Amino acid sequence: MGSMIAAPNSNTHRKNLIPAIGYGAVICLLACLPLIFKSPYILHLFILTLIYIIAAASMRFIMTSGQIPLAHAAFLGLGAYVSAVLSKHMGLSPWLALIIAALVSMCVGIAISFPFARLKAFYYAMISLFFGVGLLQGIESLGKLTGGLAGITSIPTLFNTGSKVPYYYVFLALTIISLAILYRFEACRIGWNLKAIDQSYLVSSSVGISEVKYRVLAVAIGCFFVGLAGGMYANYNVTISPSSFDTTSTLWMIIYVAIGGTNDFAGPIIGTAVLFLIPQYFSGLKQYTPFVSAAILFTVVFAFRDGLVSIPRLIRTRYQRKKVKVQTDDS
Amino acid sequence: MPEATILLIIASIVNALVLSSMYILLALGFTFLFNIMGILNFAHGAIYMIGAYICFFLATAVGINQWLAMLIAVAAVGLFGIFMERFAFRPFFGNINQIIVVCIGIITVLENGVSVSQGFIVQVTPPFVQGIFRVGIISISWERVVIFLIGISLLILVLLFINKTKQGLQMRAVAQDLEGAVLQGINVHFVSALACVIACALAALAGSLMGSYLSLTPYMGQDIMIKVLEILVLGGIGSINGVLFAGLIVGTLDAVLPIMVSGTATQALMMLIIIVILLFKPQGLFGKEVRG
Amino acid sequence: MILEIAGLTKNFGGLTAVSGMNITVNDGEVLGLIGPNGAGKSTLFNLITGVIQPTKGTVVFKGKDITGKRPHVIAELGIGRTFQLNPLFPNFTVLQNVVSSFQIRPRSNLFDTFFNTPVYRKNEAYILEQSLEILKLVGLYKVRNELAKNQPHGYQKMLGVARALAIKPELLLLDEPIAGMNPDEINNTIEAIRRTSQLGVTIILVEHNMKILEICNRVVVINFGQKIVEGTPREIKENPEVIKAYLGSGHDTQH
Amino acid sequence: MKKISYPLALTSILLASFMVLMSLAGCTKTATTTAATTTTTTTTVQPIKTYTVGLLAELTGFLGSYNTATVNEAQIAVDMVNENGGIIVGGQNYNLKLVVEDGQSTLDGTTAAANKLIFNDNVKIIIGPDAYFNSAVSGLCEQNKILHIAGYCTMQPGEMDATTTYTFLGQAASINYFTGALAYLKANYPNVKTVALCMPDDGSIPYFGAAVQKMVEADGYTVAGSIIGYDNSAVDFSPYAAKIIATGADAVICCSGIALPNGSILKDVRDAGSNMLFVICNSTIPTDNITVAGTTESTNVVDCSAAYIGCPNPSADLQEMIQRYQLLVGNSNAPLVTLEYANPIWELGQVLNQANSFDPTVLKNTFANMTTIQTLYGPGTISGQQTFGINQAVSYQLPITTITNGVPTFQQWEPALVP
Repeated sequence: MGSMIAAPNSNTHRKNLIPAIGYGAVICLLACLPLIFKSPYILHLFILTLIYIIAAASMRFIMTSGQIPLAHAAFLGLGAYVSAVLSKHMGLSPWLALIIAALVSMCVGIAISFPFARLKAFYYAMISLFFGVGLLQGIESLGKLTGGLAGITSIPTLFNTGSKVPYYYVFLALTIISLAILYRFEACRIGWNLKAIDQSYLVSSSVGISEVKYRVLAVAIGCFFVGLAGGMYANYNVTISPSSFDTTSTLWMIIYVAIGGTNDFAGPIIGTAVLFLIPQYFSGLKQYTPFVSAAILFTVVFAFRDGLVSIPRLIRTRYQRKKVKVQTDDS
Repeated sequence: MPEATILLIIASIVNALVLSSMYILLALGFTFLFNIMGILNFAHGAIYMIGAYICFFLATAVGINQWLAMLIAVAAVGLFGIFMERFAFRPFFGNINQIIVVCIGIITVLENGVSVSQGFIVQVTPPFVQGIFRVGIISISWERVVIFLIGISLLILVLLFINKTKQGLQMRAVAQDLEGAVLQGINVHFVSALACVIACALAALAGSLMGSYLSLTPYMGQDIMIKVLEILVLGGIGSINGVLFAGLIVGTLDAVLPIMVSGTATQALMMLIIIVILLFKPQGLFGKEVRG
Repeated sequence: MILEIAGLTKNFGGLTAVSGMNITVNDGEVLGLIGPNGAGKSTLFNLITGVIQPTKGTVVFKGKDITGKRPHVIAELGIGRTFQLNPLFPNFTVLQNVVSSFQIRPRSNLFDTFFNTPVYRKNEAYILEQSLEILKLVGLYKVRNELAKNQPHGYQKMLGVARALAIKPELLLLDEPIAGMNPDEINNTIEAIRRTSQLGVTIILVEHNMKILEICNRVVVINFGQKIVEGTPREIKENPEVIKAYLGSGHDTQH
Repeated sequence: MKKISYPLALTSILLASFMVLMSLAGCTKTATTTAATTTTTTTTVQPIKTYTVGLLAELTGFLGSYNTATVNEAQIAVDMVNENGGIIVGGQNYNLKLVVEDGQSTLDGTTAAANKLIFNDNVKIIIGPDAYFNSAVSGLCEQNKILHIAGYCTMQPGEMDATTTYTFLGQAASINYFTGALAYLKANYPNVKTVALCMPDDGSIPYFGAAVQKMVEADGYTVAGSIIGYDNSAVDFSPYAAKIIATGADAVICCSGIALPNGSILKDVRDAGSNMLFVICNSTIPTDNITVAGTTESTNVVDCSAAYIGCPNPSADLQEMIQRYQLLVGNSNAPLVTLEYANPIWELGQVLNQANSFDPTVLKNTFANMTTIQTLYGPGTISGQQTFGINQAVSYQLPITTITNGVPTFQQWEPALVP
């Protein structure tokens, strides 16, 4: 396996044929969902899930470099607002606005992470938290442009059909592309350098890894994708308001990642799917619904420390232990 | 200078002092917890809220004297602190993500629990003291004066506790160097439990006081939480003086900024100021310089 | 002459960790820096490698002033170092530690890296084989696929050296390479260091264990951030000041 | 950092999609069941069908407890409509049935809930939502031809204007309360010349604030300073109180907002030693404001609010409502909240009966052509052309109350007609 660490070079590609097929199957399954579920509301849920998956995955990518970006929801908001303002007030095409939103978010991310790169783990988390709150309040205080607490409504949409199916397929494609890119970044040497910095910035700088360069790179990439997600959100949801990008939402994003599993690329994907959709299933409970999410949180955090992705591993080990036990009984 | 302006200035000073004393009370406990166990108790605000509600409930529904109610609330929430230390923090020592998960779980339960159980009544704890205190053109409600005095005296008590008593010294030892403290034979779990109790008790106390001075909502903790974090970071980790000083700064900003700019812009300005300070002093105002 | 330190000084608030240090290091030699704990040896290393900024004084490497440069820049110039405490990436395997320490020679740019171009693959293949070479050299080949944090203390120290070698250094700074090792670990380490220096790498090593002297061509004794004496290992062994310094600081010479 | 293991990722993704399928299977099931169902009640001979109406309320978040109460009122209103003979459309007798969705007190949450009501619960009529969240619903309703009767309105863009023909305002909104208060102020306080305006900084200042300022100046008052917008989530409101006093106005008018900020500001103004005339105009009843401000501080206050226990009884229906509500919450003197969902439902009943159809377009036309309608607060008129650009806001008389030393005294009914 040692050969895989630096780069998945040629031979590993062959090695991963089976998983590749597996991924293909999953993608096909996801592509078929609109045929299975006709209700637009369910598609609506799917689409939101896809958006949050991009956000959570990009957040985890930043976290691999040992930085906890507590401004991430604010960046989602930044993307959303930029896209909304451009497409509504400036009359740009929503598609263009989407890209610009991602780029703006990335630029802001780069701009702040140069000064912030001086700050280590906890202080970085806190200063980014403050930046997030400040950014959001700043957006909120822009009066007519952003509509304050009440947010922006009737944002131009990507398609002018009432149907949600095109959104689903486009967003599914965007999600898959984003995840693929993030995955590649993580699997190649860039990802390993980030992890090295996370483990010891002293040691990594002593072998010539530029700490600042890679931390900024991580934030830039993360913010680009979260900005993209924000733009998607705005131009799909047609209404946005600051309250959905506040500190609580950031913490929920962290939860999406942590519940899924921080150490695994699939973590945020699963965490988001579970934590976003299961409470929706119980939405009949009205004001008692939040308790369902709380129950999930406690169950997972106490039962599976490494998140939901560790369940198969746990099962496997349990099974193996049984086998061993049986053998010992025989002998 | 016109009288209106003078009044404005005086009022701002008073507000600054009262707010600061509350913020410092809250932040002290939180900082304890962070220094000693390295735990960011994101549920601190929710605990402040629950303290306020317990006091309110005892003072109105049960109908006992609100001072007594406050004491009971403090005690009850203090016990809850032990529970949290044992079941929420100790198992996840040093893993910030899992701590966040647990804290959000606790917040969700507490806030929605209160929101569901209370129903819609506008809730205010009966005032601890009545009347208005007048000197010349200055006029302050006794309530604020009392809150301020209680805040200050508690600060002094806590500082004495940290600096004079055995447990206090142990806390500082643990905060400075965990392994060393363990080698010294200090029972870390006891110390951290103690810290948790103090943190929660102070939060509950602040909550009860503010509950009469403002009115109660299940979400009153959320904004306070950010303030507490600001104070912790601004003051610099591991420094009590830092907390006092940062508390004063944040309180003053909160009392003065709204007069200058309108509504939501205040928070943005506040954050800007704090970020700038942090960039010039990355370790906070009173934080120690790290040796390479 | 490969490294020249002139009047190097560092104050931490009140106390002076290093004051007016002057040291010159010649090509290919093994220079020992000895002195009791807190004498300022590690601080000196941190000053040379740019981890902390000197208060005053200059560090010149191969005629190039590197005073106050960022650590990764100094590493690129060819100064490798090991650390006294946690010298590695604990959650990587031993091999991953070395491979991820190959950052400079060769280095593939972000484009090649992301798109997995032939250049990148060639580099990585080369890095892999080089890493295995180095692991053979320091004798960690057999544990190459185990997690670094699970290795015994001696192995971790050696892995530190291996990582430092991965940047193909011309000057290697070893911070207490044999501290806390058992005798045969010490012998292996010393053997490895000797082999490394035979490859033409200039080595500065910090120790307060006198046993290290046997591989040094030259020794500098420092205490309280100042140079006490300088000379061959033999001279040093007899020097009364040195003995005083050690006994004074309550250290016994044999660890 | 652990190396990514492909099989693990794969299995987990499969797991995820599995759970997704599970939960969504659930959703579809609920979807099919919540559509219009037929039940026979033993009381009547002829089977009574039930007709499902969507209620969009903010059950969680900062409006949670408040809306939980107003939803209870809504349920009572539904019962009252059903017991007064229900709805008769095409000779067939229908009972109304509510399906409630939670908007989580955020605009996006409300959007999601509206989507769910329209696409999952398949309702054709939506009551609510609260506060400034209409902007998330009106557009959707216009697009999908759904009748939308709002419970409140802060005049944010997109909430209610000439383009939202399917949207009606079934309940007095901030503008009504302000109109009432201003009329009373003009008639009874001739010595007030300058007023300070104070309202939540929730984005409505450029719209509602502007309208208010125009009306104040039209009545010959001068506005002291600019409009004072407070941060709804502020920990302490005394800075704003200080700011208000510093304007040196004769009176301050707190437009819209809820009891917490308004009461706190009143308290802080009095504590700071000023005894200026304090005008509160919002839906929260006087007693709530007194609770927040404290008895000694609540004096020299004019309050234009929703009808409350203690004011002369405007209608028998309201009396009925109050009794049932007190029965429900098990408190013999519990005040009503605001009927912000109950009143629209009460009106909806009349509209349905008059239109004799469930087709939203027919309903909308009927509603728009009605000039008067019976509200729970007594007779109501439909107006709003000048304010909203569309004649679809229901107004009715509002009680004016003065408060002295914590004692509210009813003064008069003010016909607070939306211009």
